Amino acid sequence: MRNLAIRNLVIGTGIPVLLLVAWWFLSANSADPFFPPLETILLRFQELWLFDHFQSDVLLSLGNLFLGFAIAAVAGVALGFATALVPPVRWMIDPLIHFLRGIPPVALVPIFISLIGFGTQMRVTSIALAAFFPTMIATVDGIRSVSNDLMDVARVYRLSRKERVLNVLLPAAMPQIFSGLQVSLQVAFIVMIASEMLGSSQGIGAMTLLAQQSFMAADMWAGILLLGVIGFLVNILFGLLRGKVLSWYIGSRRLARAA
Amino acid sequence: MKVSIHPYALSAVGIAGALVIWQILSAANLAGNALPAATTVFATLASILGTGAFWSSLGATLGVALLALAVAAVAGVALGLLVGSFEPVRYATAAVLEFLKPVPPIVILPLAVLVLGPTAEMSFFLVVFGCLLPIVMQTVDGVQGADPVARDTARSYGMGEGEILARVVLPSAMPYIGTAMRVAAPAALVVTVVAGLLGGGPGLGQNIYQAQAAGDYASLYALVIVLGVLGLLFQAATRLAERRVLHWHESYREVVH
Amino acid sequence: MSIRQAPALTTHNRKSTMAQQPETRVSATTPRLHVAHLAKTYGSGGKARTVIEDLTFTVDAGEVVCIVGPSGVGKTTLLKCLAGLQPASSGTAAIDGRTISGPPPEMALVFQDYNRSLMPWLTVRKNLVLPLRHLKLPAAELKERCDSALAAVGLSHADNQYPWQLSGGMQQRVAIARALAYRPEILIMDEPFASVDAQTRFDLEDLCLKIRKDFNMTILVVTHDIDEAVYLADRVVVLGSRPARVLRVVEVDLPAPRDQITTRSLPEFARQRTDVLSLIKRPA
Amino acid sequence: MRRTIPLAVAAALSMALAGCGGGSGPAATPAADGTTTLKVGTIGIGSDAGIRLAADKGYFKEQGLNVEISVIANPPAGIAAAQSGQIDLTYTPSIPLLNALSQNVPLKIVAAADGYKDGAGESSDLKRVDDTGLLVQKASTITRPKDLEGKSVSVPARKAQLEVTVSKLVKDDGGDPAKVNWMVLDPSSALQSLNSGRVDAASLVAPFTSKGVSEGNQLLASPGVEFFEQGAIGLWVAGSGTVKSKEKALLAFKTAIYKANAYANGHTDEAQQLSAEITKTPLDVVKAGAVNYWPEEVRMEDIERANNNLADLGFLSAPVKLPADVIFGK
Repeated sequence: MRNLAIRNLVIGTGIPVLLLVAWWFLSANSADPFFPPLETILLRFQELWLFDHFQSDVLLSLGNLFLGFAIAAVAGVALGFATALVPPVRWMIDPLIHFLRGIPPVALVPIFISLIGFGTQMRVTSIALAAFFPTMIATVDGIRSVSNDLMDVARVYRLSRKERVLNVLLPAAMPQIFSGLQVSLQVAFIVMIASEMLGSSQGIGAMTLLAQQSFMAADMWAGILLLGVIGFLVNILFGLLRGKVLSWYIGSRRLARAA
Repeated sequence: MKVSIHPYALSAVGIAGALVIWQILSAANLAGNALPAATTVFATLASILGTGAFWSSLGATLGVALLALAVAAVAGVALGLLVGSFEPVRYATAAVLEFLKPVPPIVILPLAVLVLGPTAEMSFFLVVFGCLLPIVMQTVDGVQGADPVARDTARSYGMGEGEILARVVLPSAMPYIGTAMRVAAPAALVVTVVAGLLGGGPGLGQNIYQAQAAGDYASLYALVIVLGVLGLLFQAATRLAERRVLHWHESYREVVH
Repeated sequence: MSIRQAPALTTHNRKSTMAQQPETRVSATTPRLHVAHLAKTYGSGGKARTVIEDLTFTVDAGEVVCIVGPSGVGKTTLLKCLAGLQPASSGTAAIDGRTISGPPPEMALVFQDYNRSLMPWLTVRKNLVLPLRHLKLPAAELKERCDSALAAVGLSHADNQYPWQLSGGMQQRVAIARALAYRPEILIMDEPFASVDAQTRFDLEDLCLKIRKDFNMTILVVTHDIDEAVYLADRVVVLGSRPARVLRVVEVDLPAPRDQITTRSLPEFARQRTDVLSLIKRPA
Repeated sequence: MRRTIPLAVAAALSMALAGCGGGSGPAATPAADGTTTLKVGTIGIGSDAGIRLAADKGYFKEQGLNVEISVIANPPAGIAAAQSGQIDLTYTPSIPLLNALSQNVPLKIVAAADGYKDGAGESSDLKRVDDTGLLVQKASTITRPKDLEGKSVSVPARKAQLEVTVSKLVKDDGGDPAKVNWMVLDPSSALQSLNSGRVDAASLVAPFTSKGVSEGNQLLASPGVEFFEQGAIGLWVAGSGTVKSKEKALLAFKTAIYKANAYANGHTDEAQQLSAEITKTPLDVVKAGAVNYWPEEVRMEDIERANNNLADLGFLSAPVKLPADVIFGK
């Protein structure tokens, strides 16, 4: 048993390290213009992102991402509640919402460019609007699947409307809201990159596309690496937040599965 | 009876209201010529629908999306079975899969365009990249979630490993794979459009880029409407397919989260 | 901090229900709970389905009344009407002569499915606190209410655990503790012990009797278990199906204090039990 | 049975990879009717009239060629497609080409696509010869390129032709191009943004240059011709792999395209008619703009001049060492 655990640990860490080492050495003398040596890529990574463009591009991109996502999250949950709790509102906007979420979010970027221009507002608006739908739809689903028993409890114990919304519906719908938020975060990340690639000369996406268009393969790889790392880290951070907010849910599900 | 009419009436009111607001906003000329009137857009849509170029773009988009989805499904399930069935393989791939999972295909789009050019192959590659990992991960979860009792039962009846895989593990992983496909199918469409829009791959995405670059806003809106309808159809179709394939599995909704 | 004084106790907690009172049935002139010609019909026109048709019974102050009937008879519908969760189609249910039109302040309800009526994201103690928040009690009283309620159900040690970490019986005790901390005058329980094992069930039944004794509550229990009804109740309301109507109200004359072993072995217990059973078994 | 699983996986994977990487390129062997097919990418601008004429007039057919024209999003994408063999030839201005050559992307110049007549730089009316233009609003405080410092200027792509050429204008006027706030905008958004004041200046190509002027903006400078002076700017470029496998066909392409270029230079009306069709622009707007010129040769000195300018402006750390055979067939 113990041997197996050690073997798994060795394999689990060894293979990725081996892959990186293989990349390093196999690419070391690469003359292929599109697959430069890993060493060059890392060097450019350091030169580009850690100093030169950190503030002007990296922070800018991340700021847009989080601002857009935050707007989407708050608006999505709020409108989700309004929609779920007031049926006429739901009937009125349901078909529109479903139509709008059918549109690939990136396809909205050209429209926003034509309407609001190319500045930070456009990027944040695009991110916020595209990321809004998954959260909103998940919130509506979450609220509508809250058990009637819980709502009966809340009424019998005469909880106020505010208490019912904040202390019963919101936490009960939280697992589904978080699933929606996770999708929203992915969408926000994609639209962040797309909005920079389509209508901007600033940001990580714009820098990466520019590197590709001027055939600076090492710079492009550095951009891809940075975007990959950001995608990974943002996901990890979100996972930590989810673990904290939904510890009761994760715990109860683990228990249910073990049973 | 009165109650059941209400929702539809209100839905109609909602759609009509949105169209009216659109028309008024465009008439008010708030955004210059960038917001064409709803009537103009629908007229443009009608004329676009009558051109052969539109249908061949649509065909290119659907062809790339569906072919790539099929390849990603077959390869993803196969890889998922492999990774899920053998512990060493699972540990060997865990780090790479976990790193790549949250990386959307748009990140590697510049590389794909650089190497493959603005081609259908580039779009195809990106869609496979985008759809493969979720399918692999869900299949692995499904294999892991297969009831050990069912496995032991099968083994006690003298089934071989391969037979167990095909008769026990794969069917019990089906709900997970179904979930993955329901997510992957609309994603395939989205990635195809992104590859066209940002990478110049053939299809509706490229048409949108050209409409924007040429300042042909009526076509731009018309194409986005087409994409919205297409997205709805994709979602509906995958839901229907999932229900058909998984009708035997009462609890398939349970694994959605 | 703002002024926090004892009068913050709201109207529905007028009586000090903590006072120890002798275990005698106080037969008041007007019953606490009066159900008169209550009927409930779902839907309308051709699809109409009458679940309850003309129910009449009363519950006196400090009394334990059990409602038994075959399953699917509409017991849960009745409780929802009593708790003000659903309006009656006709007839009335009234507390102290006031018609119930919404959840009455002096009433608490213990639900059948403990795992669906506790908030899984709150610890045991916070589950108890949630219904009390809007009473704006002083912190000390809030704590005292929770402590004594948890002590009454024997869960003082579990107050920081989540409901899903507890066994089924313990979860139902949390639900009861939540009702106790609310200090209702009338406690209604909907098949409260249906989904726990036999031993736990005996414990919870005795807990129910203890509550009545200690807190002088008026308790209405819906159950499909006839033994349980006879063991707990001062009176058993036997319902016939469908639509539900009262077949008979059986007075249970078993000596107090009741005890799982001695009471259940009394010939009187067996006779009462047979009476009720024969009522239900009789073809309608 | 255990072994079939990895086998199935391998099969599925190789299928996927075959689908992705299938870039072996079209075969060089002529089709049954003796014609060779060439896939050519263009970016859909007015000067595409040259290649369109070659096709319409049957010059390609004369040379035994079947040319398939497709529109690509931008020159870098075309270069990527050409070097990977997805297409045989692509249109690109010399600047993206030099960028690519500086990164050792193996490319060869096959023929000239568009450019400026010899002596065009000394022309009295630059806007008649240059299809690029730097536009500002009519009442703008910007009166000379140096004023662009600290202002926002739109370009269709970063580090590409218009940014480079406008940078030279600013530098030659004593300003610092690094102080210009460059914005990437497609031409129609750029024009719209200029009209609404979201950008202070827009650098545009035909037909947007004349469209912008007709909407009441003023032309500040003609950056293209001031940078390149004369010679071929737009080039037909192939990957070196294609040059090896399809040498004959490319020679034939070169012959046909130069015949068409000569015809276009001699028949301005006909060429402008085609330009209007290609760019979906009213003919009068096309006619109001610059008259395109289609060079009939590519000279090393013209390419080197752009090369040195790029290095002077800091877009390249040093001029690209151009291989002697970078121009195909010389």
